[in-house]
Amino acid sequence: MPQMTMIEALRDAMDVKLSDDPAVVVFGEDVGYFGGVFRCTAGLQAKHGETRVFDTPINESAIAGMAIGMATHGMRPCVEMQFADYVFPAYDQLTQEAARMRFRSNGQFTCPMVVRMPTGGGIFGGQTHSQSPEAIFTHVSGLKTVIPSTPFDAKGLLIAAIEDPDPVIFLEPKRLYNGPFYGEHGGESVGWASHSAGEVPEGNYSIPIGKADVRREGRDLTILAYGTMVYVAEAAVKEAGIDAEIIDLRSLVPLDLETIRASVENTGRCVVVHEATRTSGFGAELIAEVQEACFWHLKSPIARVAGWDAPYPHAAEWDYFPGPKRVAQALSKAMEN
Amino acid sequence: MPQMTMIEALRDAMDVKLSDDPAVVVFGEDVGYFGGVFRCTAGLQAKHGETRVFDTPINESAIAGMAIGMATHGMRPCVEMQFADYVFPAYDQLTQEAARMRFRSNGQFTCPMVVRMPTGGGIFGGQTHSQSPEAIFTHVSGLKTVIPSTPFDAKGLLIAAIEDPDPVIFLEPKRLYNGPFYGEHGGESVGWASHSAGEVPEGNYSIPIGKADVRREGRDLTILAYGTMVYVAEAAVKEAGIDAEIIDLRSLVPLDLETIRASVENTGRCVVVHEATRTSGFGAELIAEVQEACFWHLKSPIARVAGWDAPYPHAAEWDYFPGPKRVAQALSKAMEN
Amino acid sequence: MTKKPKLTFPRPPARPDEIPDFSDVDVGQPGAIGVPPLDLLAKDSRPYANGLIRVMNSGGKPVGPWADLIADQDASALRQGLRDMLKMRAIDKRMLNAQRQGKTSFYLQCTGEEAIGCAFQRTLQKGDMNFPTYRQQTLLIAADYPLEAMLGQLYSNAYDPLKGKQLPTLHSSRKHGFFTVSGNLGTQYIQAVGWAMANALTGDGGIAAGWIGDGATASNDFHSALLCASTYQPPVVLNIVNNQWAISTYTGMASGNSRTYASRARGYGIPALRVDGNDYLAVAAVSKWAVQRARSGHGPVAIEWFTYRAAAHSSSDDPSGYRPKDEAAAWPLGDPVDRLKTHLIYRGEWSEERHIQTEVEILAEVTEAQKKVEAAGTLVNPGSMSASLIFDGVYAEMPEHLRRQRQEMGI
Amino acid sequence: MTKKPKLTFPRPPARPDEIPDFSDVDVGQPGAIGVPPLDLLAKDSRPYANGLIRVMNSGGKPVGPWADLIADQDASALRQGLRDMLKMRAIDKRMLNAQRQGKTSFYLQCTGEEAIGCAFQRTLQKGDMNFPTYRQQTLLIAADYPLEAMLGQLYSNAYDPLKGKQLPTLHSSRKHGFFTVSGNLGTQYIQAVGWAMANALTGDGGIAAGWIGDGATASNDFHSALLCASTYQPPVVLNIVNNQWAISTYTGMASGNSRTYASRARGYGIPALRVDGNDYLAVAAVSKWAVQRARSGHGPVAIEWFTYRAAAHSSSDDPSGYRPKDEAAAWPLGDPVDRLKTHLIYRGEWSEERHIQTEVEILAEVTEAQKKVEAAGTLVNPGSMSASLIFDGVYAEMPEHLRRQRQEMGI
Ligand SMILES: Cc1ncc(C[n+]2csc(CCOP(=O)(O)OP(=O)(O)O)c2C)c(N)n1
Ligand SMILES: Cc1ncc(C[n+]2csc(CCOP(=O)(O)OP(=O)(O)O)c2C)c(N)n1
Ligand SMILES: [Mg+2]
Ligand SMILES: [Mg+2]
Repeated sequence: MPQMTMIEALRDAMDVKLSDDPAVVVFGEDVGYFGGVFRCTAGLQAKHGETRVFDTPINESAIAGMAIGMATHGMRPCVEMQFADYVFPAYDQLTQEAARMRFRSNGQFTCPMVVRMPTGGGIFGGQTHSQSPEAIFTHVSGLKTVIPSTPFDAKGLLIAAIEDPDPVIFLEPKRLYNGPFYGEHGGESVGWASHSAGEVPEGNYSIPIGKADVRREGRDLTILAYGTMVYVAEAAVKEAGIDAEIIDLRSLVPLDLETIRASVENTGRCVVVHEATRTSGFGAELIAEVQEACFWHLKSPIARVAGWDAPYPHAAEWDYFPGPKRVAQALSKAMEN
Repeated sequence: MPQMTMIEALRDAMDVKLSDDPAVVVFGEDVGYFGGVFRCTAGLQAKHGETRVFDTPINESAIAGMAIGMATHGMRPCVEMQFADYVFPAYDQLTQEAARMRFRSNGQFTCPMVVRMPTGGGIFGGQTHSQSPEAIFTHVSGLKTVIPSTPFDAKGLLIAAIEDPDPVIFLEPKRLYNGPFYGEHGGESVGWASHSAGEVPEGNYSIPIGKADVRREGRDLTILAYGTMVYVAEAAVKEAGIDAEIIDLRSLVPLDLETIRASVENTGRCVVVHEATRTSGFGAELIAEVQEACFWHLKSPIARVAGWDAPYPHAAEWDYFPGPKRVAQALSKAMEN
Repeated sequence: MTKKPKLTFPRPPARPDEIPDFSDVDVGQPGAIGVPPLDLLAKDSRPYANGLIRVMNSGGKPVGPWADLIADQDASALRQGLRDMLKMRAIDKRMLNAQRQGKTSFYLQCTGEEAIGCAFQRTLQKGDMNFPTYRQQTLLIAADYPLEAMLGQLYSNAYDPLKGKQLPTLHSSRKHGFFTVSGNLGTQYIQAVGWAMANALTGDGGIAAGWIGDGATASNDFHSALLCASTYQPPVVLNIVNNQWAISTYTGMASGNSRTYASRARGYGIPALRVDGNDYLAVAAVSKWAVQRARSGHGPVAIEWFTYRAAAHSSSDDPSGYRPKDEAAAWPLGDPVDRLKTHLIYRGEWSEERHIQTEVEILAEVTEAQKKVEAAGTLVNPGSMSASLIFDGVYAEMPEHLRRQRQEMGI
Repeated sequence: MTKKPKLTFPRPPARPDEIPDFSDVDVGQPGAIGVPPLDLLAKDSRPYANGLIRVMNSGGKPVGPWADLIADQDASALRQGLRDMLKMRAIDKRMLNAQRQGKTSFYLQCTGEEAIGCAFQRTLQKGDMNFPTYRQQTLLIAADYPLEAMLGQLYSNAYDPLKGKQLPTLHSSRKHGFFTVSGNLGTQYIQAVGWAMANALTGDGGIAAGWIGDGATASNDFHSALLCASTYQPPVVLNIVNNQWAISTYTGMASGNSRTYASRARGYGIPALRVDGNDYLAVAAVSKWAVQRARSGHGPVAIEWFTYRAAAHSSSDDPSGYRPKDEAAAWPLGDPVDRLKTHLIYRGEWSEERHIQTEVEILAEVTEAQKKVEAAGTLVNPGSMSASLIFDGVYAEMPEHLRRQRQEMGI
């Protein structure tokens, strides 16, 4: 099976869909000729032509608005926001328009579109190239929010997202583009080439949106994570020496509550991890759901480890990033009771 | 003491600050000559002049952006978004700019400004005149988010917000503009004139941002609510016949966790109520904090009653609105264990 | 020449207690402006963008080259136009009344602006798509949208094609080329551009028409629409309905120092025209030209329809608080119904008697439909909308959490 | 003339393996365009917005009325300008190097655009405020911003006035009239308008200057800035730096069918001028005119500075992937340093020798400062930024939840 980085896997997903379905178009800032600042669309314009893969002016709400016009017409746009930090001008179009089309027109107009964006920190990008805005999308009914953590999942989920009849926010943990990241800034960098999840089948396959993946089975505690934090959780589990179950959510909305519930009922303990700022982050939603679903099984409070409630600070990035040490501490503390 | 509606109380707060402080300016769509579609600024332009109170073009990000320019210069703009549903185009300016100025300039530029907006449903406004977007602001560090439930609080909090050195999102529950609303669509409408909280002192007074108000003392259960839901909670408590403590949060960020903790430690039960859609709503944050702070005191799972995860449906508004019946059910259920 | 910097605050020509004053409005002369070639460039469109294209003179006689462009329109087509406008007016009258009686929560008239949507729509083909605002119900009327559907939505009852999910007046009918109206101003404008791009990419032969009010030209989406239309050159007609007011705010707040909205569009490199929107013949002629231009691959075009919002902004609004009561009557370009009527009479194809008779007939038709539709329920007498519909259509397939919530609701 | 609607996709004049081609760029003639009155109106600004204001001819001789406007600038002021530009160039050189050595995470040059910020800044007064992008470091240089502060931020060390909170290159210095640069394109443009409104409302005598790149003119805030400036007429100079590229995207993507960015601004009713940004004298002259206009109460003005981004977009970018390697050399308007040098030599106030000597001196000054600042830490050798600073300055007063988080961090 071919070995791919996450960038290659995403590109392959778009390539497959561009080849499969003439309704698919790909566009965004620097996405066409150049192939994207992270190279996710490199070669696609040369292969599929300028009418299928093209550049746009620097206006994120225009990108979203054009995509909505095309999607309601019947096409399947898959657009890129250069960084998740730049999606905010498009927030109105995405949440008040794309998300609402089907409902407000009683099904006359629907909006099958994907909005890809690199998310998360750890690349010394400062406050405007590091943010994780998933929670402002998970709050919005009508949107699905997806975030892969492996090349295999990235391709399968992106194909599923493009084929989905509804708008999908597709977050790409940029720290995982080239390899897994275990949260140690100074640590050795490993590429996807030497990781089993870097094996990516050719052609069309998809991973259903809404199914979590149990990345590690364990009996003592359940860790809920997604994106980069899945690896940080793995590192923390090693560090703390606790037999934790790690669930990679993959899809935040819809959420695979069944998998979560089964695990927490079993372990009785739960730690939630994300990189976004803590207050009103998606971790809050997870805790709310878990405590409601599993209250009588809980042996200790559900803990969350998250980005501090501050802008991503350029120089203090590694004090900000919720690394394995902080997660390990939370694990140990959760085991105290 | 004068008796005021919430509209009059808000107007009075702006009037006081416009008189007090030459740096204060008030602007927004239809805010100047006409005095706002909800009349909150009626008469202020005539009294203070066009350079202090003025109309704007219909562009919410421009309103926010101009306010930021003025605030960083040293003025204290208090601007209106005509409906909270129309704040989304300004989301980028508010969250990436206003909220970040102080931090990113290391204190050289600061942003004392207030963004007022009518929020919530119950006026047959359909999906674009009814939304409650507080959670997309509470997630953003650097912003404060405030929501009064009485004329007295509205004036005191708005003055505090205008005097605050940082940007404040000021949500005004439009269903409370003219009187308390207990959640029964068909119910008798009561005005503020006959309610004790309609008594509003003249002149300058303020209510500290970050202090909750215990609206009803009780021993069996704690209800966390804000805005319109405070009254719905009151009605539900009557309906369920439970001795619940009702806490009106008033400020979501910063949150008065001490008051909440003291209450829940006492009652051992907690129900969280809001009108915004459930998933990733501010209720999730409340539950996350309460279960962490009070885990060992909890006798039953923390419940939340919230808007369904759907757009506000025009005709089915009263099936959507989390009314006293739904809240009462949650109270009773919480008492079962 | 040196002075201190001071802000300007655009003001309307008159406030409530003043005398209406449109002396600054230069209405030009009917027939004075020519018909440009279909492949008109922005740089050559200055006279069209800064002038005002008019066809009928005060006696109802069509004059000039734009009149020639639609000389083939026979009287029956124009009588149809008149009937469309009268139907709209009858609906506005009846439904405002219904709102006053508490039978619906909200209503919004388009009085004075009827010619624009009515004449434009009749130039479109099946498959073309309008991206309207709440004030373009005329597009539906002229697309022969069933009265039951329109009124049904206004009453949110069983006749409502949207099943009560959306506000009255925010209609949607894909079949009638009427995109689902948003409550958020401006958003549809860039969507129209995206749709037109899909027209070009799929080669389906259709075009798109964006609609926006003068006030909403201030929105960001106005900018992004003009920008992307200029860049990609899709087949889109970008309509700006300048009715002088945005709720209580005078149009000067959005136009600032620009001469016209058309000239603002021209700055984006899009050819633009400015047209008397109360002149049915001018609207018909320019619409025909613009739609043909877009369809035949000459790219986007912008049209400023110059008109006046004669009624209140909506049923929630009372304009006596911000403008003179009699301002509409002072509008120098008259009333679209009166003017088309005058033209048809001038042409010997209509009479005062037929007009009155037609008004009566149409009002009867609307009233009858209204009675029928009201029988299915109004706000004072609600029909039975199913609460479970709240969870339908949020997604194509209902996800687990919505299923749980529906169960919690007990249905 | 009928064809099927097809989309256009603007393309640069040449791609990597092609020969640079600026034959479509009409550079006009130095001295050909006059100096308008300070109270120039938008409608009268067409020749300025569509033309190109130039002062120096190829021999370095200043010609025409704009030259006369700054005839009072003595040679020492111009030598200062040259030194400013050389200093910027030395910093760019040293710091790109430092980035390549891993001493800082990110760097961004402004090569080829030095004249614009350097000459503009020298026309401002204390109290005026620039709202720059990341590519206007020249404004700081010409405001005599201390090298230690600038380099300190690039290294995020103890010299950093922002204490490591913000990215290198996103500077901020209120004292030097340099607003905190945002990473989000465009946002500063409407803020500049707001600041200028505050200038007018408080009567403090200051003005604001907004800055934006050609690519970012596509942003919504460009629109809202022009709109609000047109409506309220505050004392603001709206600068557009058209350097032909936005990362890999050619300027045609943002300009679409508009002739110039200046003409787009003119569509908003704002008088606009287009200027050779590589001609220090042209920049100095037009800046002087524009700043005086704004300060003396004649309202906003927009200036398109026509230039070329000679370097990569940033240290993360390699332009050989999207444009010919030698495109910069083919730019018809030359290099700003060369041209000012030529002028000073023409004037008998400079020589090749002095130039080389000055370059050496300035490089030495920068290198020395760099060594000093590097001693306080770089990315490979980090200084000790306190982690607790994360919680400082999120709010004026630290709220309880941040205090708890700081405790949790264990500091
Ligand atoms: C984004 C947004 N902001 C504000 C509003 C509130 N609003 C509704 S209609 C209106 C005035 C619109 O005026 P105009 O565009 O001229 O259209 P007209 O009503 O005259 O047809 C306003 C401000 C809104 N619906 N959406
Ligand atoms: C809102 C937003 N979208 C996208 C980006 C990513 N980005 C950074 S610089 C840039 C190109 C800007 O080009 P231009 O405005 O011409 O300025 P220049 O770099 O040429 O000086 C882009 C797309 C951003 N910073 N902000
Ligand atoms: Mg209007
Ligand atoms: Mg550029």
